[in-house]
Order: sequence, then C-alpha cells, then structure tokens
Amino acid sequence: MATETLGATAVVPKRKIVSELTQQRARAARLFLIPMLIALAIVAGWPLLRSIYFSFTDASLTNLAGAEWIGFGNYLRWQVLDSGAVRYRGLLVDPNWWNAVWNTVRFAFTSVAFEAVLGMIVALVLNAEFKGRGIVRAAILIPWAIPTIVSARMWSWMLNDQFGILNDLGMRLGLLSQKVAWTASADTAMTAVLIVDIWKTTPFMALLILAGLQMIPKDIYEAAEIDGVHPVKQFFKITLPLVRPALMVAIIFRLLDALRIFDLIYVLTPNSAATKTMSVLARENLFDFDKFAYGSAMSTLLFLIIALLTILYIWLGRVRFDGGDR
Amino acid sequence: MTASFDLWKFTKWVLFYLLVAFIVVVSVFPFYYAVLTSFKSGTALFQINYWPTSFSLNNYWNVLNTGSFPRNLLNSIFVSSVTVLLALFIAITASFALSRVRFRGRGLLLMTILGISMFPQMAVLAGLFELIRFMGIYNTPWALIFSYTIFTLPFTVWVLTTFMRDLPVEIEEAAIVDGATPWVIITRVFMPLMWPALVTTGLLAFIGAWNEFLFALTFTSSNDTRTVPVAIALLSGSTQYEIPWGNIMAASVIVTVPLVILVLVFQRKIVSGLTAGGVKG
Amino acid sequence: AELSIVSGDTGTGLEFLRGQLDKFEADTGHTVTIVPMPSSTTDQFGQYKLWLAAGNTDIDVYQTDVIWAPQLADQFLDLTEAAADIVGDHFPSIIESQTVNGKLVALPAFTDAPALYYRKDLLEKHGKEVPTTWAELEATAKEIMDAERAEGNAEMWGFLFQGNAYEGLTCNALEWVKSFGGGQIVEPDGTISINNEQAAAAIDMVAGWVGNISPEGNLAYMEEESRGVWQLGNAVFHRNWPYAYSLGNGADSPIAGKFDVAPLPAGDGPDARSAATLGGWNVAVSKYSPDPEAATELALYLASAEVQKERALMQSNLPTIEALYDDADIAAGQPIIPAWKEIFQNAVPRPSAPTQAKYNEVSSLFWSAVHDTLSGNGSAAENLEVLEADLTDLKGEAW
Amino acid sequence: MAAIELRNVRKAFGMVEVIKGVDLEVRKGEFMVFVGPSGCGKSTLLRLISGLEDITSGEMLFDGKVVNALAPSKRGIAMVFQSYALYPHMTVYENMAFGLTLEKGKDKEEIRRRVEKAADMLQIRQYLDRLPKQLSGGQRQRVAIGRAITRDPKVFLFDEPLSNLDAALRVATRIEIAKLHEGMHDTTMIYVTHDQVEAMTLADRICVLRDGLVEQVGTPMELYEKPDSLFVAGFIGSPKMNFIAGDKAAAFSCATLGVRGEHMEIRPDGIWEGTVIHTENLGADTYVYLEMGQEEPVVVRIEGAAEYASGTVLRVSPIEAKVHRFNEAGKPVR
Amino acid sequence: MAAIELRNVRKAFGMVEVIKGVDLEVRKGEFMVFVGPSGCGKSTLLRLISGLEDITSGEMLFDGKVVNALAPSKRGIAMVFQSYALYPHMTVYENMAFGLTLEKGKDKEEIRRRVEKAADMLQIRQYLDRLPKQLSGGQRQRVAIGRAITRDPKVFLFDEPLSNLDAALRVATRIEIAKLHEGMHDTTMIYVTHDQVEAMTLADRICVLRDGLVEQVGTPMELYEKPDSLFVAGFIGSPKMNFIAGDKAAAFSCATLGVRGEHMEIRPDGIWEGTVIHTENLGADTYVYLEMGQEEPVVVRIEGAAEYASGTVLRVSPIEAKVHRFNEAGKPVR
Ligand SMILES: Nc1ncnc2c1ncn2[C@@H]1O[C@H](COP(=O)(O)OP(=O)(O)OP(=O)(O)O)[C@@H](O)[C@H]1O
Ligand SMILES: Nc1ncnc2c1ncn2[C@@H]1O[C@H](COP(=O)(O)OP(=O)(O)OP(=O)(O)O)[C@@H](O)[C@H]1O
Ligand SMILES: [Mg+2]
Ligand SMILES: [Mg+2]
Repeated sequence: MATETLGATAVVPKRKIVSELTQQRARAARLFLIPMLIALAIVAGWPLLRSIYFSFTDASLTNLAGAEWIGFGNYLRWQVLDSGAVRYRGLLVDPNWWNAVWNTVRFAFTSVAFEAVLGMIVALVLNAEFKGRGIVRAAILIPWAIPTIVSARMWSWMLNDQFGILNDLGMRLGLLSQKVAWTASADTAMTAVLIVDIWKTTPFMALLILAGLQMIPKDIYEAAEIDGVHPVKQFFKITLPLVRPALMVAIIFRLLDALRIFDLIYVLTPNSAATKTMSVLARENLFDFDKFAYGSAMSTLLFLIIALLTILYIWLGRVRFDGGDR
Repeated sequence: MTASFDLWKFTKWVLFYLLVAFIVVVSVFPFYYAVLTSFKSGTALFQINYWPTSFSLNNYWNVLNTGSFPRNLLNSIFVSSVTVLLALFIAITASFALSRVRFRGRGLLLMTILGISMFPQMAVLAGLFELIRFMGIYNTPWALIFSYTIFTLPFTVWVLTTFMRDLPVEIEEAAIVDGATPWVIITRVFMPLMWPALVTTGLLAFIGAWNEFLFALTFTSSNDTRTVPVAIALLSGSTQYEIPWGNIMAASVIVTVPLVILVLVFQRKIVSGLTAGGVKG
Repeated sequence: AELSIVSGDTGTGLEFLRGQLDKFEADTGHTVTIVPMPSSTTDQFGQYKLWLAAGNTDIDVYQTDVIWAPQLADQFLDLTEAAADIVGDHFPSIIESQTVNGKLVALPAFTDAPALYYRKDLLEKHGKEVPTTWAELEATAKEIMDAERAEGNAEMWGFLFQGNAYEGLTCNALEWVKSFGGGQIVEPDGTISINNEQAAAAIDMVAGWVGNISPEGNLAYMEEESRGVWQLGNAVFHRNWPYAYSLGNGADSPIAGKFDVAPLPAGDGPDARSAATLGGWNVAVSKYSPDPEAATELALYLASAEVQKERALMQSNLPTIEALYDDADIAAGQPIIPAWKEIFQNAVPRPSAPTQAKYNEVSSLFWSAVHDTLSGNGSAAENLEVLEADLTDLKGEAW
Repeated sequence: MAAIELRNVRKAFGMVEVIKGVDLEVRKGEFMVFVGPSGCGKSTLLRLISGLEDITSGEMLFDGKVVNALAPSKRGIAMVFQSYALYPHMTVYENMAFGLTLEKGKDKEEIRRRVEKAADMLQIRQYLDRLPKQLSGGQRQRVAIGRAITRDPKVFLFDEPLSNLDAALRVATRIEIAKLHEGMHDTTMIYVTHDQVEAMTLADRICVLRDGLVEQVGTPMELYEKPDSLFVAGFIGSPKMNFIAGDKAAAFSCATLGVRGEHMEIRPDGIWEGTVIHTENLGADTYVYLEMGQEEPVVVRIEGAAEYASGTVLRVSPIEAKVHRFNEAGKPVR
Repeated sequence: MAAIELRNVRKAFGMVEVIKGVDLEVRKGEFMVFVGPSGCGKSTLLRLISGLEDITSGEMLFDGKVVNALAPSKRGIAMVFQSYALYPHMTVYENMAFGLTLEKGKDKEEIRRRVEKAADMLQIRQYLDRLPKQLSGGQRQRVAIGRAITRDPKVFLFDEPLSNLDAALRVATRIEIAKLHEGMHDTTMIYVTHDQVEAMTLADRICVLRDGLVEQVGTPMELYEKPDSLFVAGFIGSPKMNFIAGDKAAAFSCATLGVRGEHMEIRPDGIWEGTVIHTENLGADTYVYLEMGQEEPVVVRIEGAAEYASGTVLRVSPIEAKVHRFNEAGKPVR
C-alpha cells in the first residue's frame, strides 16, 4: 500500500540524541502494539492469506486439499477460438461482477452520505442539554441494537406491499397513491435497501460523532459566542473542523461496512440483480455454487477495491495520522 | 425583553423538541411495531395495527421456554462482554502507541489494521473455521470471542487512536514529570478523560458482537453454546416455511432490552468538558 | 455411541424428531443430540458445505434437501448396501434423486409437493369450477377478483405464487414450464432443453399475470409472504406446499374451512399436464463421522416406515413409502395425505441430478431469467435464449 | 456606547455563592479595573457581564435596558479570556480575523488590514500563520488580546490580559490599550488585573472586590490615598501597606496604623526601632524588612541600593501626613 | 542536589531554531531566574532541562553526568507548567498527590500531610475537593505550584508560577518559595518570570535570554548596575531604562546614554529640557513622560504623587554616577 506517502511519517531529521524518554516510550509502544499485532496476525493472518491463495487455485469447497495453482485464471484467462477470435473469461470480464461492484459502490456512497448527514444532526441533538436526554440516547441506539437478521426481516415485513405497515402508513398519510412493492421491483429495491440501512446504521454514526462532539473543549464555544458567531457558522467553522477526526473514522468504518454489505441485502432482496453486491455475489460463489476459488478471487478483488477506495478517501479527506504525539 | 424575543425562543424550543420527537419516532417505530407484533399470534400477525389490540405474553413465554434461550442470552452476555473488554484493553494500549508515540511506519501500520476490516466475513470463514478447530476451541464461547476480535479490534484501535490524539499534550507531560510510566498515563490520566470515546466504542463493539450471526452460527454446534442471534434464527414455526413472527419479535424485544439498559447506564459517561480546566492556551 | 444430527427442522418438527430419537435411544442405547440450524435452506447448505469441507467430526447425520445429494455426494457415505433391504419400498423416483453415480447418498425421510389452494366459498359463490388449466385459472381468478373488488374488497387478488428470485421461483417456474410440456430445464441426460417455445409461452403467460391477477409485490414473495396474503383472505388461488393447509385451517384463520387443495393446473400444448415440483427431505451420514455404523443405523431408522408413518400422522408430511398411502391410520388421521398422492405422482424433480455440483448455479440462472421476464425485462424467448447460452457455458464439456 | 449597571447581582455555582450581591455602575466610555484577591470573583463577574454565565439573581442593565437574558453575541462585547480560549484549529490570523469575517460587509482587505495592525501592535506579525499550540505562552496571550481588539465592540472585557508578558511588552501593550481607549471614547472597558501598575495607570476607576462583594470603587488616587477599609489599604499599593497595631498605633489614637513602605524614613531620630531581618534590592529601590514586634515584618522602601546586614537595628519614622488610621472595625478614622 | 550544565544546547522545531546554542551553568542549590522577552525560549529551555523535549544538539549535564537522554522521571525534577497542565479529572487533592502516590513506599498519611501542608501554604486548603474547572485562574495556578512542591525533587522548574496571583498572594507565595529554597539548600531552582520584582528578589543569579541565546548571567545587582548590553539594560528595571542618543549622549562621550527613570531629577538647572506628555501616578511614585526629541519619551520617576499638566516644560538632569554609557555596538563603555 502506498501509505508511506500519506504523510504518515513526517520525515523527522535523524536525531543524534535519542533520549531515554523517547526510548522508553518507543519500548512501551512496542510492548503495547505487540498484543494487538499478535491477536490480529493470528485471527486474520491465516484466513486472509489462505483466501488470497485460493483465489489463484481451482479449489472447490468439496475438495480444498486438492486445490491446484492456476495463477490468474480466476481473474482473467483467454482462449483463442478456431476462428482466431479471442474469448476472455474470468472475474475481470464478468459483467455480473461489475454490476455488483457498481451496485455496491452506489449503495455505499449513498448510504454513507446520508448517514453522515443524519448522524451529525442526531449527534448535535443528543449533544444538547435537555430533559430525558439519556432515554433519547438509548432510544436512538435501538435500530443499531436490533440484530440485523431480525431487523432486516422486520423491514421486509413492514415493506410488504399487501400487509406491510409502511404502505399502509404511506397511503393513510397520502404520501403514496398506491401500494408499492418495495423489494420486488428493480426500481425501488435499492431505495428500500438504502432506507433500511440508513435507518439501521445512522445511530452508529451518531454515537461516534457524539463522542467526538463531547471531546471538543467548551471554552472555545464561549469565545465563539463572544465573537458573535452564528450557530450555523459555529457549526461549520468550529464544530465541524474539530469533530472531523471522529467523523472521518466513523465514515471510514461505515464505508468499509457498506462496501461489504451482505446480510441486509441477503435477507431483503437476496437475488435481485439491482441490489446484488460484491459480498452477496462472493457468498453465492463460495458456498452456494461450486466455485470456491472464484469466490475467493471475488473476495480478494473486493478487498483491493475497498483498499483503493479507502486510500482514496483518506487521501482526499486528508485524514491525518499524526498529531497529539510529543 | 420584547415579546418577539420570547416568541422566537419559544419557537426554537418547540422546533427542537419536534426534532427530538421525530428522531425518536423514526428510530423507535419499527421497534414499537415489533413490540406490538410480539403480543400477537396467528393471522393477527398479518393485520396492520398501530395500537395494541390484543395483549398476550404467550410469545415471550414460548421464547423463554423453548430451546435454551435464557442460556443463549447468558452466552451472548458473556461473549460480548469478554470480547469488548479484551478489545478495549488491547486497543487502548495500542492506540496510545499509535497516537502518542512517533515512530516510522505508523501510518502504514494503521492502514494494515484497517485492511483487516476490508475482507468480507464470508471469505475468512473457512480459514477461521480451520484455525478454530486447530486451536481446539470449536463450539466454545472462546471460538466466538477469538473470531470477533477480527472486527472489534481494528474498530476500537482506530477510534481510540483518533480520540487519544486530541488529548492535550501538556497533561501527558505533567504526568511524565510526575514520574508516570506510559501504563500509568494510560490508565490513570487518559482513560478517565476518554470516557465518551471509551463508552461509545465499547457500546458499538458490544452491539457488534451481540448481533453477530455468521460466525456464531458456524463456530458453535450446540444449543448450549449458541448466542442470541442464532437462537432467534433458530426460532421457527411449526413447519419449514412458517416464520414465527410473534416469537421472533418477542425474542428481539428480549435481546434489545439489555442493550437499552446498557446504554442507559453508560450514557452517563458520555459527557462533555472532561478536559476543561486542565490547561490554558 | 454418541451421535449428533443436524437439522434445520422447525418447531414441532424438532419436537417430533426428538420424540423419535428418544425411541431410538431407548432401542439402541445410543445417545443422539440435535444440532438445530436456521430453517433457511440456503443458510443450511452453506454451513453444511463448510463443515464438511473442513472435515467436521462433530456431526454424524445430516438432514438434506432433495436437491443437495449430487452436490454433497463426495462427503456422505454410500448407503446402498445398508439400505439394500428397504430401497424397494420407497418411490423409485425419490431413491433415484438421491443416487449419484450409483451411490445412494441419502435416505428419504419424507417428500413434499405443492398444490393449488383455492377458495371453495368464492368459487361456489360465483359458480365456478376448480380450474384444471392455467387458462381457466386466469379467467376464473380475474372474474372473481373483479367481482369481489366491485363488492368492496379492494385488497382481493386472483392468484399468488412465490415470485421472489430464489429457489422457490425455480420450483414455481419449473411447474409452469413442465405443465406446458416445456421440459425440465436440463433433461436427465444432461441436455439443456429450456429454450423452447412451450417454456417461453408458459413464462410469458405468468408475466401477464403480474399486476393483473397477481400483485406486483408477488415478485418479492416467498412462501410466507404469499401465505400471509392468502390467509388474510385476500386471494382466490394460491400455490403453496402442504404446510399451508393446516395453518390455513387454524382456529384464528379467517379462511378456515373455506378452502381446499387441488393439483396445480395444466398448461396447453402437446405434452401439457399438471406438474408439481418435488420437494422433500432426506437423511445422510457424514463421511467424517467417528462412528459410521451407529450413524447409519440412525439414518435407516429415520427413514423407516415406522417413523414415516408417525411423521405423516403428526406432521402431515408426505411419506416416501408407497404403502403408507394406503395405510388406514393415515387415511383416518390425515385424509389429505392420500389425496396428495395424486399431486405427488405428478411431481417433477428439479434437474439437480444431471447438473450435479452445478445445480445451484443452474437454478440461479434459471430463476434470474424467469424473474427478469416477470419483471418485464425482456420477453421470455429472449431471456431463455440467453439462459441457454449461459447454461451451455456453465456446462462446459460436461456437467 | 454602553453604560453597564449591576443591581444586587448574585451568582451561585451549585451551593457555592460566588458573587454575593454586587451593585456597580460602569459609565459609558469608562475604563474600569477590577482588582481583588485570587478567587474573589473577578472572572465570574466578567463572565456575568459578558452573558456567558447566567446571573442567579439580580439585574444587569446595559444602557438602562435589562439584559439578564440577552445572548452574549447581542451584547456587543469583545473579551480576552484568562485561559485564552483560542481556536486550536485556526492559525493566529484566522483566530484574529474570525470575528470580523462574520460581520457583513467587511471586505477581505479591510480585515487583513485590521488584523495586521493589531498583530504589529502586539508584535506577533511573524506568527500569523502558526497554530496556537506552536506559540509560547505570552504569544498565545497576545493572540487572545489581538482577537478582541480587531473587533469594534461597545464593551471590552479583559481578564488579566498581560499576565504572561515581559515587562517591556507589558508596558508597551498597556500603553496601546490606553491609546485604544482614548481613541474610542464611547467604548467601555472592564479590565481585570493583579498588577498594581496596570491598575493604577489604566483605570479611570478601580473596583476592589473581596470575596464576591464590592469593597470600594474609586479613582486610583482615591483608593491609594483614602482607602475605605484596612482591606483596600492593604490591597492597593506594592509593597503592601504596613499595619501597625498596639501601643504604637494607640500613640496615633487608632486601633491600626497603616503606613506604606515608601512613607517610612530611616533616620536616627526615628520614633520606632526595628531589627533588619531581610533586605530586597530591586535596583531602583531597596525594601528593608524590619522586625518590630508586629504580626508581620514592617517594610521600608529606600530609594536606590542599600545594604543592611541582618540584625542591624534601625530607627524609623512614618511621614505623619501620609499615615492612615483605622479603628477596630477596620474603617478609617478621619 | 544537582548542578546543571548546558553546553552549546540547541533546539529546533522543524526548521525553526528556537534555542540557538546556550551555554549555562546552574550551581547546586542555586536559585536561577530566567528572564527575557516573550517568545525568547525560556519555556523551551526549561523543557529541555526537564527532559520533556529532546535537545537537538549539544550537551546537558546534571552533576557532571551527561543526561541528554535521561528520562524526566529520573532527573529528579518537579515542574510548574506555564499552562498549569492540571489533570482535569482529578480533584485538587488528587492532582497534588498524584506524583507521590506513584512513588513506592509512601504511606497515605504521609502523602496527606504533605499535600495539606502545601495547600495551607498556598491557601487552597478549602478547595482540595474541587476539580480544576471549578477553580479560578489563580487557584489553578496555585494547584500547579502545589503539585510541584509536594514532591521532593532535586531540581524545581517554575514557569511563570505567579503570573495569575494578586499582589499580596504573590508576595506571600514568593516568600514561601524563597523559604522553601532556604530550607532545602541542595535543591536547585530554575524560575521563569516576567516580574521584575520576583526576578530581583528571588534570584541568586539571573539569566537574561534573548532570541534563543544567553545575553548575560549575573546576580541581580550586577545586571542592574552593570548590564553587559543595551538589551539587558533595557530589560532589567521598571520602568525601562531611558536611552538617550545623539548630541546629548555625545556630551557624555558615548553613542547611547542609559539613564533609569529613578536616576533622573527634575530641577530648574537640569541639563536637558523636556515637555511633559503624560503622567502616571502609581501611588508610591509618579512617572512623568517627557518628550525630549528621542525615539521614545523619557520617563522620570518621582517619589510620591505629583501632577504636571501635559505640555509643561521641565528641566531634568541625570544623576551622573548612575548613568550607563554604551558604544555603537550596544556594549557598555567603562
Ligand atoms: N511546537 C513549536 N513549533 C514551532 N515553534 C515553537 C513551538 N513551540 C514554541 N515555539 C516557538 O519557540 C519560541 C520560544 O518559545 P517559548 O515557549 O520557549 O517562549 P517563552 O520564552 O517561554 O515565551 P513566553 O514568555 O511568552 O512564555 C517562540 O517563538 C515560539 O513561537
Ligand atoms: N464552576 C465552578 N464551580 C464552583 N466554584 C467555582 C466555579 N468557578 C469558579 N468557582 C469559584 O468561584 C470563585 C471565584 O472565581 P473567579 O474565577 O471569578 O475568581 P477570580 O477573581 O477571577 O480569581 P483569579 O484572580 O484567581 O482568576 C473561586 O473561589 C472559584 O473557586
Ligand atoms: Mg480569574
Ligand atoms: Mg513560556
């Protein structure tokens, strides 16, 4: 990964003097990082590497041990036909895959954008002092707290065109002129999934942003108050820059989750081409179809795509890795 | 004070509470609907109601009496708590290193940690499964605790790192002069100042572990070791195609309540101004 | 020995299983624990595949769907010898579906086939007969629906089926295609037969129903959603599995006693017939079982006539042993079962045997093509042509 | 522009009452200095005036209008916080310009001009692009001052704005503030300080606070020459006024006699005798601490350098015209 | 316990060199005061000595041993930060006790005793249970001092510890610090201040810093009487020394003549003539500002109160024995 250039390690002039304090801290840092690194290496290292390895083989789940190395075949291979035409096969030319990539990216960006904005609004509300704030905070977390497998089904129930409460509500309130088959039609399937996802994960965003808001020193708001800064301006000029780090991590993790979205779609619209995402496709190939290697290749490519988008985001969002240290 | 001033204040107050009400309604409505549903059974399930029409605790009774739901609840509590405590413990120390000590490759390390969160869960399922069997912890809570670190740890490390970066350097320096070791600085100086972040990440990670389904299903194979989401998925109607909505909703209500309590208890720690008064400048 | 059996069975099903296992334990001295699984067959399949791939020794006996046998054949024991005595009692078509390359992968525990549910009361009220062809069904459904709506029941629909893009749609569509004489997607000898006029006609016909006698939302229904609408009394006809029968007659059901079942209608054309997709569950023994003998014993027990009879009586599951359809107890206790024999004998297997490990993908391609057609993305003929090409690609040299 | 009036203003934090009923009038355009012991409530009073803190009871008036509930932004104030409260994410320039950019119709050039003028005055021109955390303590404090003075408020509130500056800069800045005040005759300034020189030189009037109450308000000379109480007498002037009790005071027919160090003369015919315990040489003056049987040593200020070994016995006399006499209640006898 | 030696110590933040090669010796048990204009590097130097900041080059020795790399905790220091740096979540008591609780083998009673002693001395006993945010600025500063003095270090580092205290308290605390120093003869103290009085009264020696370099080190009197440069002359003493250039200086055969305000006399036969532009009455003294054709007005200090209307023309004379003469390079002519 080209992260070295991301300003991670500001080039510190080589110091002759490495003080004990620095050393002690470096030692402590090492000591502190080791448990984490070991934990991650064990829990993630082997499965990840294995998965990547399988993407270069012809493995099938019925016969993993007999997997043979086939190089990039799962990604791209070609065949020269008798007529001289070249036929490309493999993941890189699989229209289903690219459709899924497009679906995923579209889904991820839309949902995260909405969640960030709504999450910010909710966080700001929760940050205000008012009676019953504790209960409201708990209430707001409920969507996130309900297990996805339940809430997804609950929503599919609520989104049902015949006995779904949303259609009923929409009709009663005059928002809908006729009952809509939300998850059935390709036009609304994505919208339905987005609605549910936004409903479900806004609390995650809101809570993280709230934590960020709480860490902002209060006295500068007093200064702003004196400066006569309008609340809106206060938000954009003070709050936003200062919660930015928290907002950025919240977005990163939401983005990672959204790009790997699986369970929600799997329950709501499992096989609609309009919402099929990379993860759903990967699962299908890994377990349902007898294409473990192909599924592994999808996972690997999914990983690369996410990595690319994340790096792009970190770079564009100028997420900093430094500061705070002495 | 003029009347219009009052009016404006009042309007603001009203608008604010309207917003709060709106947010609460949107968040809670499906849950409310779930609660309603949990009191219903049979065909009533397919009828739309906005207010409770019937009230029966049958579904709750069913859930608590069939299978080993109470046991699953305890499992979930155990697994989630241990996962979160472990993750927070490892993460808070690691984030100290990542946020407060300058060393080469820090950015790269952070990205690598993040990278682990970039792989789809399904893809690591097979490998993790082998690993867990190899370690001999298959079908124990440890299998879940172990596998959950894959998603809790990067998250907690990143969030805590971000928050720890913002703590004033001066306070840390004062502690250094007072002779505090990094460990003391973390536990006695930084942690109390990071309550909002700790509680938030703790809660989010807890809920993540609490609701995890795929690993829990794959790495356990008996009713006594399973967690609540799996137990809910295992709730079933009398026949294959029948989904026992009433029971599922009752179960969901049951599993959501501890979380709500948890939030109510811990949200007190999400307060602002913890660093106020410490430094000037 | 200590055995464990994994089962995606549900509520009463599990209770029933436990009861049978208790007997088995008493008889043999083995102990058996049940490992319950979510009822979603896709979830089960993925899990089982993973467990088997990892050589999981914790599970001895698996309950398997009819279509899984070819895909999991490698990891199950060959039961041919052990079951030599009893295979003859079962319907040969079912035994055949569980035999892969001469290896008997699983023993049938019960079978399943869908039927046409219809509202007796409404047909009577409007003076209609139970339709025997799809065309009749469409006409009847339309008429009654319009009449009922005119009477103020605005929620009324004509026909409900399972239209979501999933295995259930494959079952439904296979019925339509087969009933029109359009083959069964991939024939037993492995030829891809789906791209034909009859099949296209069948699917186009259904496409015409959507938004007409069937709600748009039907394209997202699985069994429960369609049953929901049906059981609210909002449909004239409904295609579903036997389970909906007892539920529909439940105490709180508005349609209790107002409906009945009949074989699914036939299409028209040369080979038109009534067709129902074959479902059903089986028991298989894991290759990795530490105690294969005891496990086999258990499997045989669960497939035995004794258990099947109990199952029929208590669960109204269709036996796979022909003789049980003439059993007096069953006729008395579950009158519906003998009636179902007719339906069941028209049952068509899904092409899981010829397509082997690739069945799931075949099915997925098929239901996608059908779903596309039903949603109005292209005509059946176009979609089936593409499907054929895709299937040919998938097939490669051989299935 | 604004005259400020406080009527029986009180402020409590929880159970602790910090401002215990303050009546005070600050005239329009006046330069009012608050002094008082640390913790007596100066900052709190300033924050009440600014509106950052709500008053618990009483009334606050700006130009005769009650503003108890008026938002700080509407009071037309600029404030220098004791703790600076700089925006950590903004550069010095942005910190100083922020308030201005909010006012409508200010063009960029105008803002830059004003910020640069203030920066020059405070000698922080070269740090305009730095972040607060890259500045020294005094530089931060100057930014805080700069942020206030770039604006054009009706009321200036300064909370110990010069405490971290060196003598030269402090004098320079003090003079600049005085000039600023002269240039804006309508602008009211309230200034908290611990520095005697600042208080004496800047103030039109000084308000001495003690434990949440106003002890005395008056011009610097009034306070210096006619303190209303022992407390004010002891508080105003450096070194602290010597308080002499007992017989020596009785001789002046009072309970406590107050004599400033600078109003004592060492002379052979001095009426009191004391033993040198310590001398402090400040360059321009020397303070001689004498043990005279009082609670605290008596300080005598001598111009220029002087050296007395500890233990030397000296005779001193107060300058009679300059002594202050207080009764038992600590009130002046006149 | 510790003598501190700095040899050509430099410190750069990124590209900005802040300490530009400081050589300095602080003797064991000495009270060394750092003064210098805001931003000259005093705090930085203190932080280098404390070990919080690594020196970029040069050598730092404690008792003759190079400690360039020694951890702060091993240097035996206690420090009062300019920005207080209190632990916001701990009560005053906890703040002060924290360092002690980290030392092994300290029993609770002993800690309590020491904290309370310090608290009494600083008059913050009644705030022991408060959090820093509930304190006034001066109280916070006292907690910061208290935190340092409860410990028993070899070296005390004070960064403007009294800047937020009122005069009385400042004097009291200053005296306590002086006592503390007397009581611990081995303890070295380094003290940064902007206050002339503090510097003059507390210091054994004063180190004048200017722009990252040592300008002069000496006893207070040395600096006051024999400044090594114009800069030091101008920096030490308040009001600032008057610098008179041109003909008037030439008459004293130097480029610049330095005369302190207190060394000027207003007398009819004064050799210079000036116009009063401003008078400042501080109570004990009055400063008269005269326009005399110099760059800056000339300040004359008069004891007691005096009133001259602006525009009055006065004649003044320097006290010849007290004048300072400097050459073009700003060095003294002796
Ligand atoms: N992190 C930093 N990055 C860049 N420059 C810095 C940094 N910290 C301090 N400086 C600069 O170093 C110089 C010396 O700072 P220092 O804090 O030592 O000054 P000081 O003498 O203590 O001043 P004051 O009396 O105002 O506290 C200042 O000009 C300051 O701007
Ligand atoms: N939030 C609070 N809760 C309780 N007491 C408080 C709070 N804020 C201030 N106080 C107390 O109120 C008193 C007055 O505080 P204030 O800050 O006004 O003092 P001050 O006169 O500005 O002192 P200083 O000169 O030290 O800055 C102090 O004794 C302080 O301890
Ligand atoms: Mg204050
Ligand atoms: Mg400093």
